[in-house]
Amino acid sequence: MLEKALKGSRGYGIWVAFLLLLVAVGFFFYLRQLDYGLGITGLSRDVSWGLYIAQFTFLVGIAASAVMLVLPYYLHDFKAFGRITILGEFLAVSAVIMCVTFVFVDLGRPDRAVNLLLYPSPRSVLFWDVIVLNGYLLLNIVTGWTVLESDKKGIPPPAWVKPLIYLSIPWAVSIHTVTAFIYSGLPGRGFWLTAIMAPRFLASAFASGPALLILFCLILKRFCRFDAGEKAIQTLAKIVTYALATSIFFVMVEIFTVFYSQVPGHMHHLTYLFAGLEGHNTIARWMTVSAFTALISLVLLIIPRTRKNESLLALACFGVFLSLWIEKGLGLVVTGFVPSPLEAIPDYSPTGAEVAITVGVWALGLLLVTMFYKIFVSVRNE
Amino acid sequence: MEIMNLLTSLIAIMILTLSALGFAFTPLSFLLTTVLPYVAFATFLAGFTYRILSWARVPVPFRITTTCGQQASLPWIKNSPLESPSNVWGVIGRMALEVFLFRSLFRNTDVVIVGQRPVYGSAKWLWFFGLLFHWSLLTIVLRHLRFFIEPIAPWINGLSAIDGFFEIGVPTLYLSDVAVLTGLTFLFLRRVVAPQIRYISLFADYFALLLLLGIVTTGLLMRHFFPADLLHVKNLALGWVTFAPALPKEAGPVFYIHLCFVFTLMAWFPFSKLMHMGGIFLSPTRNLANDNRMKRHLNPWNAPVKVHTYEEYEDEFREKMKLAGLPLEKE
Amino acid sequence: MAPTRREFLQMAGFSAIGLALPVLPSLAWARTGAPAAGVSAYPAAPGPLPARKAKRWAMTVKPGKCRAGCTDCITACHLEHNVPAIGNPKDDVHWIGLQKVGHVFPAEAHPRLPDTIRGLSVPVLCNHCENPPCVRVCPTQATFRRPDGIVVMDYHRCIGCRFCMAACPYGSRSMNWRDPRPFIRKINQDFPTRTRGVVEKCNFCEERLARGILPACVVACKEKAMAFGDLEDPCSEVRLTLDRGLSLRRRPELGTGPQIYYIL
Amino acid sequence: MRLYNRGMIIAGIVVFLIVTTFPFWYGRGKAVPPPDLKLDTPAILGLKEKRCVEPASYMRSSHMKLLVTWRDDVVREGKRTYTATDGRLHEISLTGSCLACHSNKKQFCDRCHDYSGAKPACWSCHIIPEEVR
Amino acid sequence: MASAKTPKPDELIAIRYAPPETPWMETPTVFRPGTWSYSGTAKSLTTLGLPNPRAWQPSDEDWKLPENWQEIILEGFRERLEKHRSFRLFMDICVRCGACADKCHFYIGTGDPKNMPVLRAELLRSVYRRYFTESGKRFGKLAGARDLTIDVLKEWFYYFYQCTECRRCSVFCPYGIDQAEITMMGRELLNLVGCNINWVTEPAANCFRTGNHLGIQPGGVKDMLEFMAEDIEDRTGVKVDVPLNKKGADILFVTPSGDYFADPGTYTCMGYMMLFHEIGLNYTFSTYASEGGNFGLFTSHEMIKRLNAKIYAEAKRLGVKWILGGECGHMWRVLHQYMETMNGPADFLEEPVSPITGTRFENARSTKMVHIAEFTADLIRNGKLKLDPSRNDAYRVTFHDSCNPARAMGLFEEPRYIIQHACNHFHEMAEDTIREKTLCCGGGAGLGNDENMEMRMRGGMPRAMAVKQVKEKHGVNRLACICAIDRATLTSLMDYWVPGVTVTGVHELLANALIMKGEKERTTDLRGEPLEGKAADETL
Repeated sequence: MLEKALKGSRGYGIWVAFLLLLVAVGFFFYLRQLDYGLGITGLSRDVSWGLYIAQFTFLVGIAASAVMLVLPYYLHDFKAFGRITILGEFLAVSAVIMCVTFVFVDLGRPDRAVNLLLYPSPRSVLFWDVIVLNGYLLLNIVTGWTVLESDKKGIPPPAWVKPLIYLSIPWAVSIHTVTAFIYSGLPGRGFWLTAIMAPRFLASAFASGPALLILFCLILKRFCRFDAGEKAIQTLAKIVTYALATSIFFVMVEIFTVFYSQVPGHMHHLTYLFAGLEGHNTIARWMTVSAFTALISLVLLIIPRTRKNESLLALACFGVFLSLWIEKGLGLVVTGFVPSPLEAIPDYSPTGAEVAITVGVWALGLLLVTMFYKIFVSVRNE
Repeated sequence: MEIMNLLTSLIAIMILTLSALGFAFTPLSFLLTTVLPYVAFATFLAGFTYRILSWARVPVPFRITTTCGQQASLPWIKNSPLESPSNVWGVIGRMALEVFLFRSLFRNTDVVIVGQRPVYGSAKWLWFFGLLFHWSLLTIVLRHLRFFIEPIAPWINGLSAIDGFFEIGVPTLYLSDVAVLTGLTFLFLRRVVAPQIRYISLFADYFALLLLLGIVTTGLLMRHFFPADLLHVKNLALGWVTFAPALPKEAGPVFYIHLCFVFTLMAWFPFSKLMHMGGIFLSPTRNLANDNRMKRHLNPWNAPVKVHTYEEYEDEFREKMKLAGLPLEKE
Repeated sequence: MAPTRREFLQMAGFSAIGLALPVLPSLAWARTGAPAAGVSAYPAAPGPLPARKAKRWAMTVKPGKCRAGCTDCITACHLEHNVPAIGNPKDDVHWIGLQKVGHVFPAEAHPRLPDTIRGLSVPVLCNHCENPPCVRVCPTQATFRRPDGIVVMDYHRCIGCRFCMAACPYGSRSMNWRDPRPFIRKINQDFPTRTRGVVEKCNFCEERLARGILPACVVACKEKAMAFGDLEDPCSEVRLTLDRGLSLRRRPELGTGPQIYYIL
Repeated sequence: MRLYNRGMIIAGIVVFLIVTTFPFWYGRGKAVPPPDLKLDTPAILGLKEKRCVEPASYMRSSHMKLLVTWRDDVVREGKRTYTATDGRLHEISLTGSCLACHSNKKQFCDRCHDYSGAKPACWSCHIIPEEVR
Repeated sequence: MASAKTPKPDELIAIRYAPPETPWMETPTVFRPGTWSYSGTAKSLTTLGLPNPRAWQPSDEDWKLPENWQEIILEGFRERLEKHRSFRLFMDICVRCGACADKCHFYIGTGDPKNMPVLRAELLRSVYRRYFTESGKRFGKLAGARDLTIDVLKEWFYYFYQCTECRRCSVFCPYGIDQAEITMMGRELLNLVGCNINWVTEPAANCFRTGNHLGIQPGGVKDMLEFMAEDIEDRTGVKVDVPLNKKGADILFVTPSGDYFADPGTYTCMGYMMLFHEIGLNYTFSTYASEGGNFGLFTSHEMIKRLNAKIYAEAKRLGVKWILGGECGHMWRVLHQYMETMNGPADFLEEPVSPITGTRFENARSTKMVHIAEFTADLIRNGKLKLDPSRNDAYRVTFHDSCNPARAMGLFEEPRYIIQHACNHFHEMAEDTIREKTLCCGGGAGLGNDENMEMRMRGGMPRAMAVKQVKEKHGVNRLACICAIDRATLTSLMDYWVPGVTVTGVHELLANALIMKGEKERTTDLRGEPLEGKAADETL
């Protein structure tokens, strides 16, 4: 089946070449980072995690969202998702690979990455994250690929796949929970030190992932002669709606707790996030965009007429994706570091090289998604 | 029993090991370091060349290219220049894909009968592990050049640095070492486990794999468990290439086994299936362009044959042809 | 009060024992072969002493004793440990720093604090916590807590993931964002530098303790604002200091159990 | 001997021979003696008994393993003394012990490392005294 | 000799892939009825001047071989090693990776390990090692070598006449080792001692004498073509010419004789005639070169040349400009890969140019022979044909790539282009069974005889099952192909495995759709079956 990803129309070729170019540019800057060190990024002593880790966190959510297809289809026999479950799994695979790549490029000593396995440290959440992420990658690639291959052969999938698929359901929850624990288990960072972190992560994941999937389905329908089906897309849209609503609700809960209790250590972070501190308000501006986009998207999704309109649905899904990307892919990580333990208000903005590497990794992921989906569509259209 | 072939090759490897040890612990060790290297290498070079020449002496009478894609025909039909090349550039491309990426093996499928019909599945593990093995073996051979030239060319150090990018242990574990071991193990297990492959396997098939596994294992042992004194090793290797072989000092038994295996492989190479390394380039189904109707190809021994001429034909059927009203050459 | 007498006696005693001990042959010729031993910025003792051992190392700091504008402790530490002076806040690496009281003790700081206290510069360094979050989160055990309480870094193992930096509630850790060597003004050859890509921090001068010498900052402080010793030893200076009155630790509510005690 | 596709075949064989004999012609057959490892530093000359920590042959093949053990002993165990197989005690220190004697890193360590293509990462952190001086 | 009864499909499909307990060198060959072909008759061998003509059958204990048969074979072996680089190379470089093993339709259909191409080649390789390599001479069995005994010869016969030279294995082999080449050598060696099969020698002998496989004499050819012309007039109301042995024609048309004489090939032939008439092509059939197919390909290289020589000779005699070839598989292997080398140069012909469109067939500029699919695709592309594909609406068509046009020519798109313009319902079979990976009909290379029926059904099973899959999925009821052997053998294959699917040539479909000048309203297709939806409803 692999060869199907290597052949395609002119448009496919150009798109793949474009992505490869971005990957190459990213790789070039990564080589420079290897040479110079992580100082090539905008990271500093105070804001020691930035764009890379934020992308990682956001993408874990995208990866986890496959469960929103797998669960209804396999546990509740929701037939409409039968056509696209594999799309979710392949999206998860690509997202996990991006996650792992982002963690890798964030390492100061990538040449020692193997130390993670050579000196396993069960007390470290990061160790567990490596385990669950790779496990999830394996589960999804094996189940997705096997089911698709059986499809191609026109035979039912082998019996051993089912248990793995069932296993992938709690596993999906675990990856985002463990990722949330990376943050929420740190004593000194008031912004992250909240039990609702994992639920918040899951809620936003189940909004952003399916939203992206809807966008992909609409693209496939428009350009690749593959229709996921009205019912599947609408159901997904409803999932996005409720997950987004929940996600917004959780943020409100957080805001209430922090501001009503007035504990400064917690309040400062949220103030910085939404309003800025002492004039440092770049993030706050982004967050304003995020908040408004989320609200507009929510409205578009709740009203059945707009939800059923494909263009508006696409707009809403894009909005959800953008909003949550800003929230997790920009706001979440940096805000945890501001103000710093010594009450400094450092500024962080990614450098050109950092952005190029980030774009490169995204392009790599998109390339994988493209190739996986190409294989999928080729098999399904056969 | 077909398992005999496996056992025999295991025994052969044991004998080789023992004789290597025999060399190591007797005064004969100088043979292994002064005479045998030249014998083995000369055999390799001469044998390889001889085998190529022996193939080249035989003509290719017909253009029997296997076309795996659309021919070049009408201009508006998209052809596959690499699968069905119509010119020399296409052939070079096709050969490059074959040699560097194992194109044909990439097509591999498997078949099982499910519900009373054969079902074809993608079967790329052989391709993957085969490619892994060959590329890592090449890397390892190139890396070993560090023992044979002084000063070491920067590209060799660069290659080693990339290969040893990940800092695993001291001295660092080379990725190519892991890869070659993985590839060989897969190829070996496949031969032993899959009944069909076991059925077709000969002594030589197991022997080649076991010999390579032996070389890799002894190499890894020397790097990571029983370190050899590299100063001596390099001195020895440099001695070979400058035709001043040094007598070895303090090289452990593992080193002798390693050497013995390598020399065996070199000397055996030209007389074995390993000649596929050179043979692939001469394979007429792959190295010919599909330009059969565009250019006339000559067969040097174009066999003289007796044909049935039209005259003979008309002579035999003249009456019948006349009766049918068909035109005739001779009334 | 100056600890001089006790400290002096202690040192003298150790020196005597050191001389009395059978001198390790290798050490002997190692020393003779390394005349550069004296390069160490603050040689506290002329020769090797038996290692200082403790059940629980701790430090007390009296910022009130600090001279205004004095950075001796920082200079000493950074010279001793080859800490680069990169000169920009983004790439900054430091083991000790000076901070305003309000930032170090936000919970204790209030507008009515006397200016004498509010204006103090407080030396901050790794707290060598009893229950260090950085050790908990490290995925490779590159940072770990020794039985004597020192939280050390194994720079050979650190992968530079910076989880520890996020976990440290004191901002005590620094990342080598770039190759530090060009920024080390004077290299102390008795202590390694770091490579780019690893995290580093104060090690309570464990390498000096092993040679029987007190931490560089403690030794360098002319005002004796810092004291160092075994918390489990009732006669140690840190214990004696703590016994005397109220001491503060940074963010004790986090349960990390810092072992730097501030007397304000 | 009649060869078919003569040009290609001969070219192929020539390329094969050139590539496989690379080490022979690359060095132009010039004999390169193994590096002379200088053991004439003042510290070594001053020794009564010229013995390294462990026997020379072991040190030549396995010093990196010893150094790794030393490294872990010091950093992780806080153990700073090494008991050699002959019972002598040594301070565990790359710069303090090894380089104290072998103060000529360029003539000693580097020569052999360059010769065998070993590129240890030690020196990116550990200080070479002669370079500081 | 009574023909063996072929087992039922569900018995045949129960295939065991586990190899036997005994090593292959020690597993005897059993000539089970239904799995082998009758021997070549003395008469045919004599006509062709082949050695050792005699009455015998493979199932006999005594094969009546000449005294010195081993010597003959080994001498022949040596000679071939010196004449064919492919042979020598393929003997030497196989690594027994097994990639080819499950690519062979005979292996898939029988589970007999000696039908794995690798092992079928080892049958020869073991003897090669024993007599032509040092290691084999010295180490014998350890080196995979064995003596040439009568059992080995019989094994060769059984398995080399159980290979259709389809070249599917060579597509997957990392070194391009082509079992067809090895089988051809094996068969040449067998021929040296008079061991051939009748279904090869008799057509070859016929072809040599009468010009075609079936031995039809000149009058017969004319009658058949005229009969077809009448049928055409009956179906379309258009009277087409039957140019035969016509001097001064622009184009000599050569097609396999199966197209004149056997259904469903005749409908394809009618298709050619209608097409040529419609475009007003100045062409001629020939009785002397009345055969495109070449059973010499299944005998020896010399025999290919002898039978093939007639085409250029006839083109020269008739003074045509170039040659057009009909739908045939192995015929095109010969025309494309051997003809000009053997019987060229074709310097008395002109570079082929379509007289209708003016297109120059660059890819045939030297051999000067154009494939009808190339020719017709060009006509359609240039809008020279008026087609009504709805006339083929009763058919749901799939296309079988015949082995030789696929893997020896690379002719994939042209026939598909024609089909897609001639009918509305076209469905490809599974991708691992088409194009260069196409599966053989099971009856190529001279194995399409009835006594071999079980083996044909086994060998054709993978192809049939791929058809069955599209039949079940898309209701396919027509299997199009561009090979006369296919049209003959696929018919029985379909009847056996996939009843309800009929076989058709591509030009039959084209002629059904072709709107001819002056034609009457068609009510039936070429086969006389009612047109349009009436039939379509039934099949669905």
